[in-house]
Amino acid sequence: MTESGERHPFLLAKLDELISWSQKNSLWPFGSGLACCAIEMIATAAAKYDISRFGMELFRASPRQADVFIVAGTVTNKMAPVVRRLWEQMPDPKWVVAMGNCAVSGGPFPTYAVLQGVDKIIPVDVYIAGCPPTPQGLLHGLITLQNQIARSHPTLEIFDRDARRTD
Amino acid sequence: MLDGQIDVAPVAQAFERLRDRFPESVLDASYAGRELAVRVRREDIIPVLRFLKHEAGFNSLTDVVGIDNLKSLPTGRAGDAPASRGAAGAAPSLPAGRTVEATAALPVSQKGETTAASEPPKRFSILYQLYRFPEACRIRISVDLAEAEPVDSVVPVYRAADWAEREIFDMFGIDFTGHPDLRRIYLPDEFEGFPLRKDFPLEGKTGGV
Amino acid sequence: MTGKAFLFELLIPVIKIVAVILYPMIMVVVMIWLERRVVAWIQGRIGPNRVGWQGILQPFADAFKLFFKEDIIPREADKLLFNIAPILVMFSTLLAFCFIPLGESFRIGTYTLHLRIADSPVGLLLVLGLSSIGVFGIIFGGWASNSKYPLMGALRSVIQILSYEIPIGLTVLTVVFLSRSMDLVRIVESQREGGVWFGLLMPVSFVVFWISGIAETNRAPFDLPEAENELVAGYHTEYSGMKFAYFYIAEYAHMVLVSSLVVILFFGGWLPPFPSIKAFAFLHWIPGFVWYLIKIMFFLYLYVWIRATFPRYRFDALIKLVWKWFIPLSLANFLVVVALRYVL
Amino acid sequence: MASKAFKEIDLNMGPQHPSTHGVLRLKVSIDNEVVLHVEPVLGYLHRGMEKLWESQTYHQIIPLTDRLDYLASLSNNLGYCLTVEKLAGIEVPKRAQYIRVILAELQRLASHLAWIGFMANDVGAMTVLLYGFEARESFLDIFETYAGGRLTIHGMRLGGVPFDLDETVIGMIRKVLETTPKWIADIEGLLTDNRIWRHRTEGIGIIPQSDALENGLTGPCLRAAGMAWDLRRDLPYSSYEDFDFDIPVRTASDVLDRYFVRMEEMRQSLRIVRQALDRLPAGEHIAKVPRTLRIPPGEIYHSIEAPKGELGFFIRSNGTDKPERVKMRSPSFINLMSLEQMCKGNLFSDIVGVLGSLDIVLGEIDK
Repeated sequence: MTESGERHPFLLAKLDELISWSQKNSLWPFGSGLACCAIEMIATAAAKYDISRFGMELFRASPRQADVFIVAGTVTNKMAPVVRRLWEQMPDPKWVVAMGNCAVSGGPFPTYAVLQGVDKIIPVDVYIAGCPPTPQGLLHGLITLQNQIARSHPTLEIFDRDARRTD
Repeated sequence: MLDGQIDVAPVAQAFERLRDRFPESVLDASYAGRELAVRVRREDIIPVLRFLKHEAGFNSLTDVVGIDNLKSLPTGRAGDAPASRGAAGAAPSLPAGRTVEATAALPVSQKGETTAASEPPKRFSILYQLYRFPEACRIRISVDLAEAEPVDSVVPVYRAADWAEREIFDMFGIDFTGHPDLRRIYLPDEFEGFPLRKDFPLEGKTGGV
Repeated sequence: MTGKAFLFELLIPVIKIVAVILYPMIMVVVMIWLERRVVAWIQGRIGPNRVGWQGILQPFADAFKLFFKEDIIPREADKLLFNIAPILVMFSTLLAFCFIPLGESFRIGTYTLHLRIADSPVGLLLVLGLSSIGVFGIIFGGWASNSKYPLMGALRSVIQILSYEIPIGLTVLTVVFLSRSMDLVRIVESQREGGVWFGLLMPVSFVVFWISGIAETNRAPFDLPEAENELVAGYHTEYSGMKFAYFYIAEYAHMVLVSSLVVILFFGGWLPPFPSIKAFAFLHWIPGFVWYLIKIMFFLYLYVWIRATFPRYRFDALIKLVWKWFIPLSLANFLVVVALRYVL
Repeated sequence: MASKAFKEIDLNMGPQHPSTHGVLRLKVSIDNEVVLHVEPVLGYLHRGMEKLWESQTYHQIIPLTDRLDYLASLSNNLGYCLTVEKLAGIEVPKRAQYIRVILAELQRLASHLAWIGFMANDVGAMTVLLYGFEARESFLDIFETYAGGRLTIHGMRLGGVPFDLDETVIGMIRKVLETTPKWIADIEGLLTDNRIWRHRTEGIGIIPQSDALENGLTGPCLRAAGMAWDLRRDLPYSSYEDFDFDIPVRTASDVLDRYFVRMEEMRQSLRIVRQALDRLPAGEHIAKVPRTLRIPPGEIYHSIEAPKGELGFFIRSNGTDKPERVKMRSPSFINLMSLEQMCKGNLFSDIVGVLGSLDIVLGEIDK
């Protein structure tokens, strides 16, 4: 708990707990496969690794209904505006997982066509290394994201934002 | 390798017919096993391919390859590879009209050292990889062209060349006259430069969005 | 006003209203959980099991999350229709539950307690009518999104639902004809009097009604309006947050509604099997409500099973199926039922 | 003109669309769900692979080929290694050739199993996707045990294979040979006689044989058009001539036939693997190849029968340890050209089915 969390009123703290509990247990990924990593993402959803245990199997086809954008694969310069736009189309609160070395840093492609890391265009919450990461790796990344969400204070952040606005 | 055990007759036959039919156009030739590589004049690519397709039975175009010979331009080394006609662009062109019986009839290992340089080597080469089904033999036709020189599109002969030529246009900036839809295929339209040219840096010129 | 009258005239209706909202909601929650678990089981996976016992809280987590999600209205959208659409879909489905009896009527003293909100002699008609109002919500949603995929989804949906209304109407007619009533309670009672479920009496009616019912609810293999692989997410592509949740919940509530109708019309509602045969009298020991729920759950399970098994129909095949097969079939079926009724 | 504009709808499928198998973008114009025109727009995954190769040594290129057709990375490895070996005149030991055949055929099975999953998912049968992937997992386990990678395996080297097949791996392969026919039968049980599946595939996406050849179509799609074209038999490489297998051919050239051809191919692959395991010769598993491999100037084209079709590499060497030019002939790229012809006049819903039946992988198309 951060210091601001301790100052949090009890009721709001409980509400925060509820919200972050629901958010972390219902991370609907955006079914966006860019390259090789997408196959491992599908393998994660398949029988052996079964992402649905965490309530994450509802891969949404529309960014409007998704919570977490798993950038699974190489983001090329041609694709970058599209990725940025898809991210903008997602409703808040939203998270981004950069899956694989290409999304993290351009991976093995230091070329004219590849964006050297997706964090140049959208903010990334969790980075998963690997080329491609194994399904275990992806699950680890998503659980890391869950823990990150569990530590968040959604309502407090709203107040903070309002406070910043009045400044 | 396996090629040694394979009957090369169909390829040799095809080449002889080609040479008889187009004595003017065929500049250079060699074959390795069932693979024949022939260099022809840029202007004659359409009739040559049309002949190969309709009369010699090469019913399928496997691929079209573009090559930038920039690095080998200044020296102009003669091709000395055992199983090929050497670095294509570097291999000096024969004077137009000279036939190549000698090389064509030679067995695999002895060909290559064709002629002395007489014509300046050109910047780009385009290779057309043909395949004959069901005899399973290949032939590679190539043309050389200087910078900014166009070449006739072979789409009217082999439709399979459509995207391959667009790709070469995208990567090398070579103009294919008569191509139905010559646009960039991979890179965005506003991209500057042609990445597979040797003078284009790997990281790109501008870098990033 | 006496205490007793107060109890019966005011309190009970309030309880009923709460129940009629809660009942479909509980069923939806169970259904969402069941679907995800059953599909997972069929596919050799585990399914949600992290929140609550065996993941039973999963639908709640989803609902809370959607509740706290940003609500996006596309700039180019028709705001009024865009906002009305999910409400309309949700409202029409929930309203239909007012006429669905939840069990046998029973007497408390002199007062007969019907386990439904509205007693209507034409309950069946109202249910069918209300459930088709939902199609307006889909059209509005698809149109107002001002985007091509939702529009195509909406167009498909309209054609599909309107086409499948016809065989549904024709098959329902056979039930009405046999029971001589449009009152849903009456229909169940007449199955008790007849001693046999209508579904066994008229299997063709049942099959046509059930398949058309799947099509009505836009479920696989008739889920073309929201065919993910063709139309992204169909008419609700542009919807986010709670509005999307409305569509989502309404779809499941609609499934519960259709399953309830099938059970009432063809499988004797809350009656145990073979209600008039003495040998099966022991089945009466199980309360009617339990029978009713078991049957509904069975049909809901069928929904899931079918979804996990079949590929999706193509649009032309879907329309061919209804116009070339179901409508003639249900028409012939109706004539046969009428003829037999008078001959026998 | 005005009425035409009113009737036609232009749709953009992708680059982010659930069933374009990655980041393909299709510009579709439809009239009442009837497809008038489909134009694939490529390049959303163009990584500049061929340019990158020119700056890598011959050895360093192998792991990069994994990322082309990422559903069949061993086939890419094989195609590239064979080409370089042919160019450099490297003799591959017989045992290595057999191991390569085993790996390549297992990879073909894994690729086809993923394909049937995607294909069925595209027409709405989502359970098959999960079945396909579950069956595929056992192949990935073999690859992981053998070379340490699941998807991008890097399981071949110039001159042979990096590791010998040990008892564990052979045991796993034998086990897979037993279990896979059951999976294939399961999937066929769900699809082959299903009326909806038949309706979605029969007579859809037809391309006449002459056009298929003209468009350069290869692989299962061409075999479904009635041509027994299989490089494993026509131009055998890596000792394929030692094995006895049939080439499934169908004639209707529609989506259903492509499905049948691939399903049968899986059984034939199992046969090949079984034969190769039984006759696995003793010996070295890799030839001695210098770390710094300098290849004298020359050029070569070599192609193999990859799961998607003819996968060819054209390499020109220049005497250094890096190639002057490597061009890849990717089967998906050429096959995709036929999409418009296959889709025209069919319904909008069929586009995804036809696209699925082509079995494209964007990594290979865009390079």
